[in-house]
Amino acid sequence: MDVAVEGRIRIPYRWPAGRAGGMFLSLLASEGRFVGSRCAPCRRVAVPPTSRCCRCHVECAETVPVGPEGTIVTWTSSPAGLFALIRLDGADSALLHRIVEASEVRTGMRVAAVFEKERKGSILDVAGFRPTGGVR
Amino acid sequence: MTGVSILGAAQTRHVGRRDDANYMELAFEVVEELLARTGWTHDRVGTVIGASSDFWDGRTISEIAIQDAAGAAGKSASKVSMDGAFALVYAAARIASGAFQTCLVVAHGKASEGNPRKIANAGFDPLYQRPLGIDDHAALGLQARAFLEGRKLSPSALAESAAQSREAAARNPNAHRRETRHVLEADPLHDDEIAPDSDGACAVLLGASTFGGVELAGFGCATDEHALGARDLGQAGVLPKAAQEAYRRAGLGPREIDVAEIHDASSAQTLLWREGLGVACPVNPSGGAMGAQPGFATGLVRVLEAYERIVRGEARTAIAHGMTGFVGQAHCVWILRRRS
Amino acid sequence: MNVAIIGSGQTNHRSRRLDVNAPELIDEAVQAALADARLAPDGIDAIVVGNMEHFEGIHLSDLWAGEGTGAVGKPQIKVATGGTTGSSLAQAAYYLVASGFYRTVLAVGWERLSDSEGETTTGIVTAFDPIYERPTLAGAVSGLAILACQYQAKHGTKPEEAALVVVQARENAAKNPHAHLKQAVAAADVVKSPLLSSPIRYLDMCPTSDGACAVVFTSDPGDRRCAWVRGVSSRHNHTYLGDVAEGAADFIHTLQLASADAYRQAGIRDPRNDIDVVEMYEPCTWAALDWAEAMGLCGPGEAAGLWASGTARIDGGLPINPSGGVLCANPIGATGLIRVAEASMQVRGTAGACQVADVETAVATGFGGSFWNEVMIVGARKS
Amino acid sequence: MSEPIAVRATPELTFRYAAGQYGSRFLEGLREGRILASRCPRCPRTLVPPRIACTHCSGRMTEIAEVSPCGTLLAWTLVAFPFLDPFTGVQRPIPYCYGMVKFDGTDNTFQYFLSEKDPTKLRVGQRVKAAFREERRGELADLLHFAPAGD
Repeated sequence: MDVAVEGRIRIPYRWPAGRAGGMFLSLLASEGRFVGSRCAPCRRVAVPPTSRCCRCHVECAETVPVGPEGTIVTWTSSPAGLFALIRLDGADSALLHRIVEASEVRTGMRVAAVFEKERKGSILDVAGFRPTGGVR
Repeated sequence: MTGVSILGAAQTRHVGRRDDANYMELAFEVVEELLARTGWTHDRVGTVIGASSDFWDGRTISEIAIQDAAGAAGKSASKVSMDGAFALVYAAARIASGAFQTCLVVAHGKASEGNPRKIANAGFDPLYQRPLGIDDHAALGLQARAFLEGRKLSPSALAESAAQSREAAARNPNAHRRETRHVLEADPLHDDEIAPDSDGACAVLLGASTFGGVELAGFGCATDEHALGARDLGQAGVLPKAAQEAYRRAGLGPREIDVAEIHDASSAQTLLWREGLGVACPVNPSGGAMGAQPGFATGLVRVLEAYERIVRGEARTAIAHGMTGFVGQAHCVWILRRRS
Repeated sequence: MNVAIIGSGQTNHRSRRLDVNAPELIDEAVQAALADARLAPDGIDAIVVGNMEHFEGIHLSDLWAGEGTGAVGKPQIKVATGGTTGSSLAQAAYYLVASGFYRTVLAVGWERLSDSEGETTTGIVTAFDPIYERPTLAGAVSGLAILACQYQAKHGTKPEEAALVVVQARENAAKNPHAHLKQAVAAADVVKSPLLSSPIRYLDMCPTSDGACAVVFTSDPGDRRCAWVRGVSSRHNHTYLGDVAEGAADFIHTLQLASADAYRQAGIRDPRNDIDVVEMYEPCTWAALDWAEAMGLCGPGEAAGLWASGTARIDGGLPINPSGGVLCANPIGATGLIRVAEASMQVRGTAGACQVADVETAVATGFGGSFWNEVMIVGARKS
Repeated sequence: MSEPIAVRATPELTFRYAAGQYGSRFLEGLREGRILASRCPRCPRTLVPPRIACTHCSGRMTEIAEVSPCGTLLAWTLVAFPFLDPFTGVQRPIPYCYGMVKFDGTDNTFQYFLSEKDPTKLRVGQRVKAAFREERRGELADLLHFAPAGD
């Protein structure tokens, strides 16, 4: 007979958001707005911001406001949820989030962030993105 | 040229659940078969490299489980915590450095012991993506849609590609047999267009080229940004870069490759990675990862399949591809060549 | 061997670095290593990176780390072997360069043990068999306690003698800007500190730290001040702890075997005299005693004398852990690489206040997994 | 200043660890109150718990044999510090004592709880015997501990 033993790994974790992430999440919580980081050499705006450009490996000194609206780049509906990659206005990279309050989803759809009333400095301070009716 | 060859290889049959074997037994199965096939013995194997995932195994330092099975106790050994194709780079380097004549590479994966979607969730950006509940299937869905729409293809392209993989896997006695349904799993991907969660292991014996065997002509690796959204998921990302390095090292071009074995976690990836490698040859006659996906052994199984095709005389040159990261954030490309 | 270390960088290791995320922490060490090696990021051809995923609870941490390691667009291989992760990274970087596959390879090890809020033992328990060993094991602490129990039974060494290892480590750490624990302790403090797992007490054991380390290996050092790799060895061990303990028929003293192999490569015949400084991976005081003997630095049962006599001091006859060692800083995935970095700094003459005079040959060790060990020897001369 | 922003999570990963062919036999043996070992007739080696790979030759261990529940204590420790048990997510009860015991007729040691909680009363070479619980279910906990043996 094949015996199996039930086991578990349960450990509490705390992951600091760091310099760039701390700024991003605190602005999300306190002002309900999004920012990205711009790399001076490649001009690319990354959202969420990074302290160092992943491509050029130089420090990102410039913070730029982005969003709060954006365009759906691609999306999926799966047992885990309805997700989309959203290019916020002014950003070069796309932000992953959930799509809410939508009867249908299409690539190119314009969406806007739906903020939670009580925010505490988490990506979940945004309940999701809802379609605004526009298409790009 | 790497100066290193494959002297032998073995894999398990890949299945959905191996309740009858723990990790030591799974690894033992392939090592015992490899030694029996090649006539090599543990005392002639110089060094051992494992490839396994501490998260999928539910075990920190997951290679501890296979030390005795791989004959690693008392030897110089190490572990690559990535797909086995990357472990092969380290193994080949140990031989090419002149420090060792032979290296046994053992990769294993058992999806059945844990909860694959929950474990996959732990592999996404912990600050911004993991809290949303994303998993590997959803990420593959995002990628498949970006791929289809970027090329103005209809979803039937995914179904056709999956059907081809299924036919090939049906001819492969080691492929994972499973019930699939053509129902949407991660739109636009259907259940049967996503690679299975499999249990299995693979072992490859490398040796200095003076031992003969099938030549490891070249390899290339490249890493991409981790975050979903950092790049256009519908494009092959850094795969062409890894492939170029492999072609350069091998002194071969994509048109000179006879067969390719690629790590495709979805039927969109079968098409996308083929494009990224730039090959026009038959792809995944084994069924590929779409036929069996035993964790970090998946890419090493691709190497084994490429190797066996050359040994059987069905190909003179072959590409084997492995990846780490569910949408291909790190790629490793190997080129194998029959000795003239 | 034609591989040299041309630079290294470390964070200032602390119990908690809540101001940075993992990539930013790694970045501090990587930038320091690049500056030390006088290299721009494009001077790195490949990266080896490592940490232990369950300590932070982050799977595929190598990919997340990319922002800090500079891996994007480059080959990056993740090596993770438990406590030895850092020494395994050094070895992987060495082989990748020695093979001719890459000219210059950056090894990056890191850990943020504060991410699990000090519950490192919980993660380490999961390294061992889920059915037979996890119910009894209390991580590295109790695993090493078994070794300490046997050492004590064999040699009759007293706790206050073993305590001298950490007394000296703290003295050295006070001179090292990167060290985590620098407060002086006396042997009397050690033997009165809370019992963790007999005979190991709180001050006998290494801390849990947040930190990162990066080391540059190359086959083309140019005119840079470098430490040449002279010996590389590793010996692994069995799957079950019951086979690893002394008294089992197939007991392997992995450090003894790995040191002997590395000494042979480096031409070391008399380790006590041919080695100028040792950076040993000593996770607890008792282990340092057993391992000094395994490395042939003294005879059986004589190790406590190395510390009692002052031989192991920075200005002694055979300095051991002038950096303060693992007892004073332990960001696990970096810890073994820090030993290699410190050994190379001793050879390159860049160890500051911890510098030992006239170092020709330095030995770094790594300990981890099911009691396996790794050794790297670096020297001022190529051969 | 307040603590910098961080994401907190307590992922709970559940696993069904296979005992394997040899381990399943061992756990079945415990149910019957027996200690089973695997044997490699070539080396020769007799090892507890039974497993497929011999620690000496790495070859297949081909026999399963019952060994004596009596053995010799080679090392021990009293665990006295608090830590979270990964299986439960809460602190493991302390203090407890475990040791490495060489069962008579075997070639390795087995790690398990000791009934004696005072380490000063333990010595290397001490004789001990495995005690089983009354109602056994084919799991490791069927083994209560090693208790001092008179012989």
